[in-house]
Amino acid sequence: MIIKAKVTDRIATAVLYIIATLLILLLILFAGYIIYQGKSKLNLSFLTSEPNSLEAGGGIGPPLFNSIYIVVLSLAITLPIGLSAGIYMAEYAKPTKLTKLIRFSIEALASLPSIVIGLFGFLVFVQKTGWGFNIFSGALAVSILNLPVVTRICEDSIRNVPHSVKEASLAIGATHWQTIIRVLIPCAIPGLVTGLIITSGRVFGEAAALIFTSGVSGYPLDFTNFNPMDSSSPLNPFRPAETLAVFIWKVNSEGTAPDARLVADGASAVLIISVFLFNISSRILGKFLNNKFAGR
Amino acid sequence: MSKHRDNKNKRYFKNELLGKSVVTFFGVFLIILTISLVFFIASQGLSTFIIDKQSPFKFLFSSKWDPLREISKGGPAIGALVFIFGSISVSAIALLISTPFSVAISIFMSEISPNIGRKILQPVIEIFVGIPSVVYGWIGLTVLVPFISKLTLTLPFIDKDINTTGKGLLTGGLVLSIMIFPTIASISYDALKALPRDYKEASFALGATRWQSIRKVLIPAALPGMLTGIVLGLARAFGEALAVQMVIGNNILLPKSIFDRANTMTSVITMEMGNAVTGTLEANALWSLALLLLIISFLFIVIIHKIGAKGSFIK
Amino acid sequence: GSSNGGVISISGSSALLPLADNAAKEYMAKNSGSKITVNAGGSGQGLTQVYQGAVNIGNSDVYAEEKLKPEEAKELNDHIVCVVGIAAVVNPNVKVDNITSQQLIDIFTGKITNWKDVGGEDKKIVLINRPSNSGTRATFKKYALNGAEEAEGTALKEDQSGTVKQTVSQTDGSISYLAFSYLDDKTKALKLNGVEPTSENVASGSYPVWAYEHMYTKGEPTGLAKSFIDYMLSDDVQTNIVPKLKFIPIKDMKVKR
Amino acid sequence: MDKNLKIFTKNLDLFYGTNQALKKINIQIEENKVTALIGPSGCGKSTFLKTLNRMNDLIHNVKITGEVYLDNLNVYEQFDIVDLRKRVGMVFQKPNPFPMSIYDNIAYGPKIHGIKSKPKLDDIVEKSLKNAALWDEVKDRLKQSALGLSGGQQQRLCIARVLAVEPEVVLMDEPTSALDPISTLKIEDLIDELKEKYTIVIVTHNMQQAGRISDNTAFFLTGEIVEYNETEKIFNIPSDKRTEDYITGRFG
Amino acid sequence: MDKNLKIFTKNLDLFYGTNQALKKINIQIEENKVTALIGPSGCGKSTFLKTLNRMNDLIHNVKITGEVYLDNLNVYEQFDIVDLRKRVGMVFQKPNPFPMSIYDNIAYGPKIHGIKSKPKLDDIVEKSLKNAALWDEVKDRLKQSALGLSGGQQQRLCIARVLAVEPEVVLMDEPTSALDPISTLKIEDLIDELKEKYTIVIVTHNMQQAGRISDNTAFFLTGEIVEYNETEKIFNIPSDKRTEDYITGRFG
Ligand SMILES: Nc1ncnc2c1ncn2[C@@H]1O[C@H](COP(=O)(O)OP(=O)(O)OP(=O)(O)O)[C@@H](O)[C@H]1O
Ligand SMILES: Nc1ncnc2c1ncn2[C@@H]1O[C@H](COP(=O)(O)OP(=O)(O)OP(=O)(O)O)[C@@H](O)[C@H]1O
Ligand SMILES: [Mg+2]
Ligand SMILES: [Mg+2]
Ligand SMILES: O=P([O-])([O-])[O-]
Repeated sequence: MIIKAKVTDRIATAVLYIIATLLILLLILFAGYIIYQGKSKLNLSFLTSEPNSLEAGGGIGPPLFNSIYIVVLSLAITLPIGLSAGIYMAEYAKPTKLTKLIRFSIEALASLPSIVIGLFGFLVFVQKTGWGFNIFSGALAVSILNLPVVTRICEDSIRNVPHSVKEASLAIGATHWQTIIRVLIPCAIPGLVTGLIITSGRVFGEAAALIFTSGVSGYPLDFTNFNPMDSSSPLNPFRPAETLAVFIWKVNSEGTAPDARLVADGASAVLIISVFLFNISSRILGKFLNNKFAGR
Repeated sequence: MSKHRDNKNKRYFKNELLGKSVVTFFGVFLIILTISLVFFIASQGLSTFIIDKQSPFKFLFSSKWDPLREISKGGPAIGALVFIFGSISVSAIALLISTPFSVAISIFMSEISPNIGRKILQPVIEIFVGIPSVVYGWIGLTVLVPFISKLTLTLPFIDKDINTTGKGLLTGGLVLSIMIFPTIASISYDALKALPRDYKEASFALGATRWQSIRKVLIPAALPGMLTGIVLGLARAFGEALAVQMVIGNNILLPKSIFDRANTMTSVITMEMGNAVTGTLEANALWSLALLLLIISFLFIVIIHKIGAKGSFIK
Repeated sequence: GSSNGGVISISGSSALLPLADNAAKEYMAKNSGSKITVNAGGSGQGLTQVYQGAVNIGNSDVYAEEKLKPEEAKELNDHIVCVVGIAAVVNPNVKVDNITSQQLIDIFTGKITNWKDVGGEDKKIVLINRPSNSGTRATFKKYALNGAEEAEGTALKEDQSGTVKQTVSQTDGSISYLAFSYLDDKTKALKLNGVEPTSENVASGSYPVWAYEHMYTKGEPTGLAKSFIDYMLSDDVQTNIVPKLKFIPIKDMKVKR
Repeated sequence: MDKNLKIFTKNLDLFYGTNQALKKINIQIEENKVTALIGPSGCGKSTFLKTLNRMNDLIHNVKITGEVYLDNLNVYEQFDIVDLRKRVGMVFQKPNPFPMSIYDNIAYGPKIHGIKSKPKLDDIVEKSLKNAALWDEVKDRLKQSALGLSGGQQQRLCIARVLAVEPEVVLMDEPTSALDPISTLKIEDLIDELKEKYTIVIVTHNMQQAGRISDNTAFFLTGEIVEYNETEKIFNIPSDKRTEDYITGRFG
Repeated sequence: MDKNLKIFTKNLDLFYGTNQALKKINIQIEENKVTALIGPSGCGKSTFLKTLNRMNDLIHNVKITGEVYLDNLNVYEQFDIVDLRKRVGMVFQKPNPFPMSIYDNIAYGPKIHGIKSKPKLDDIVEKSLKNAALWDEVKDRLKQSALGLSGGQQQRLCIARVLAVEPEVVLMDEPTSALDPISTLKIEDLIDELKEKYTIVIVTHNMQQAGRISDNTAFFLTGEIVEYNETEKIFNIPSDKRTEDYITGRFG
């Protein structure tokens, strides 16, 4: 009997090891394949030049910039709101109906398909405001997508600060708010930063919510123009623009350039590499901040 | 004395009340945001039934979708059953494929080799989460679709009349299963990790093997958490748009087998919204689909809470 | 060129996007004061938005009358900027080069399901279709299928042009249709009744499957919108960009509809 | 025991939800004395300690009836909570320095209470660290993280942090239970010095420690004070059988 | 102390990574006796206890040298780990019932070891609960969740769970430290009964408990056994100054 149990144990362990190995292999294959397919495009001129629907040799400069720009804008929107809401949920929320409702809202927002949020953005930010497709509307839409995640991250990292530290501050006569601002948030920073970088990665790759808000195409930009009010400045948030992920989708569904496939491969490789970069930097930064705060 | 009071009030305002009010406002803002989302989507989505006087019953249960059909040929039809059925079945397939692997991985990470789990698998899972859905779609289209196409052509038991493009329910389900795998895996990993060490220790101390402990003690104890992960994975599969749209074949007929082409709610919205004229029945019907998606995703949350409540009953 | 400052926005047909986009780039390069934003979104959106005044020019693959209510369409001014030709395409492995109208109709209505019935080898025909609101499909249905409706129960298979190209190229036995701008050696364009689907044949009138591409304005165009549409019709665009993108210049057309 | 009363309570009851954790506590705590609270786990020692600086206000389903007086003022009615906590400092079981520099840990309290001048802060930091017998060990590394200190040093840092806001009463909840014997001794010595200036209330599970450092001892059992007296009497001639049982280790 | 040896160790060293937690432990544990392990926090009591049923195998960076013998067989070489743990049961500090019914908790072990017959299981459950002095309290609610029991009942349930697999040795790591006085007494009585059939090794931080229930006592300090002797001798005439200091509460 014991022998049988032990054999089962061995078999189960072996199976689990095999599955784990397969998973790792799958990722290596997946990422390796994408990067391999796109490697001929991994050069500076591809990364910086304009897309071209007429001839081969177009690049992904503006879409790449737009993706980054939307990440920055949406962080600028979600961080203050998400941090505030996270502080509220972690520190002030009493177990009342209101709290329950907020909690439900966070969960509901988090579970909404991004295309539904895209349509909402289309209706409200694009049509009702009369702005048309524009980056800012896109940033707002992905912010809605991201807000519950950011709120959760902020709430969790504040909650993860040891209770003893909070008690210490209160026991000295600090108000609750002073404790939050001066002790809890600084303590929560390592967790916050890692979480935020990872979610930024998700914004970077989002497409469905952006197709209907920031649009699927842009117009030529003047990368020497830093006046955000000027319509040809890349910093102008009220211009239509395609992000890298949207660009891949578009090239795939209606690309006319002769090298459309290669361009999509190259852009995918860039996206995958960005995901790696987001991950690695969050790890490194997280470790660094943790060490810094732990005084090592 | 009263000056002292004043100062004190000012200080209290600055050091506590102001901050508290601001964060409370943003907490409440989340409710407002959710309500306005529901309101706007509903206001569009309901006009199909209120303004265009279409039957909600037909919308849900008829499979004839042709919003532009001329009056002479029977007038517009907006039966969404094909899409609803497609969304459900493609998510179900994804879940069936993904769940065993995800749960296995979570067990591996928490119980078999926490070291490999933390150092290798966790980053791997995070990267899988981070890969944009268009990339999944693109790989699905360029690698999986030709592969499945070959399969449908060569395998003897597949009815060649159905579909040999390689696009279809199975392909969509496979792509989705990779996409939702990290969600399920990481949540069930958390559920396992959250179990007190006690359970494992107690079981080992009684002479149970590792697998016995996992199967008889740990999995039952972590089940509510795992189910939550599975429902969230399902929700994610249900809501995914582009990756599915690229590989499912977008056929407006009920699929005859898992190799057949199908369509989903998200997919048809993605493809047709741009060409629909605002305010027409066609556009309104697409909004109704969006409303339906919203309702279903809220349902998922309710289900998760039911599971959670059951879980807390055990504890 | 004439310096003509101002800002306009254009949106609509995704088929026309590359043309409008490239022309706009050229135009702005020549007229540094002007800003033209071109967006896709679909013909439906283009028509809606130009009617609502949200954009200055709405691009469409189809006549406004086919999408909007008659009283709405009346307010719009049509500017035909070029012609798009549409070809039936098959997977390169299909051993058929020519097809008759009747055969095409039979295939798309589900009467013929094997290539051997149209002179090819014994191979199942895989139909790949476009959404019912696609301009390409409307044109193909009208001029290649003579308006024939798919037989009840036959699949309506949806996809977008780029995906159609990709799918046809990798699915043995498949058939679909694409605008000329998507044609390359990944798919094989079929002769229709012996006529090759080329721009020359469209222009001469011997190849019938084509449609006008429209730029709509609300009322008479003014300012930059007017000069841009004029530019679209100028030789600059018509002899350079239009043929490069495999559209057919208006002035080449020896037939009219 | 009536002279120099610093704190006293009147019929203090405390409920966590419906669960009564303190029952009719009446205790009088003398100024500049060390009062020890002993009793088995869960008897309410920590809970009682926290009623004195209203740390229980943090927990929402707590209900308190009865009164607590500090210098004859009702702690729950006549005090602003910030003032109260400034006057009644607290040291916890596990050292809990903030993850900041040693200097910032000490300066935190004074800053919170409005002191901004750098020289003044420097002064307070030095004085508090000296009072907590830590100055010599850390004076060269004030800018380094407090988390790099040893457990015993951290606990003295926490004491210094409390002293920096110039409290009158210092509450200590098992301050040495996480420390090694040598650090424990240092803290015990420190407590002995501090009682000259401060009133100290200390919870300990170590009977011998209570015997060594306290002047008065209260024995808690399931939320009640069974016996309260001079330490010497409690340990040598306990008047209650349960006290005796506990002190001789019959349970707990 | 040489007759009826159940367990003995030879130069047992244990390292967590590079940190040595046990140093040259040589101890001889007598059959059907209660052996108490005492010492300050972190001295290695729990660590040592776990070497006896190889629970340390769960932690990956543990390195063990030296030998442990059970019935003259080397625990690390001549035993199958599952057999070993069946013969050497363990009760933990915090009661840790599985989140299942009372019945299933007890039946878990026998089932694991291959017993499937329902009547046989019923029998074992009843016998074990009786042995753990819990039967009367729970016999009417065997199908209810074990998590609904009180702390003391849970701990007895855990003991019953161990007894159900019929061990020879029972290791207990501070089994009463989370319990109230009355439950503690019940468990102490139980231990007294159990030693007729089982060999018991118990870690306790409560010196008086060690005095009350054990036959032999080992005093641990920073990973070493300072003194090991009959309990009476250890408490009355300790031969080592450190033992005396500890027992009289000078530290810890
Ligand atoms: N936040 C809380 N919510 C509910 N009950 C609590 C809470 N804190 C403590 N209790 C309960 O109140 C009682 C007294 O707890 P308290 O922490 O004061 O005991 P203690 O004497 O300090 O014990 P220990 O020596 O273990 O620290 C216990 O029964 C405990 O379970
Ligand atoms: N898993 C582990 N990894 C690394 N070090 C450990 C681990 N477990 C215990 N230690 C260390 O080994 C030493 C002995 O620990 P052990 O738990 O055996 O002490 P103990 O005598 O049982 O203390 P207590 O009375 O607090 O339970 C301690 O210094 C502890 O920090
Ligand atoms: Mg306490
Ligand atoms: Mg221990
Ligand atoms: O250009 P389309 O309308 O066929 O997408």
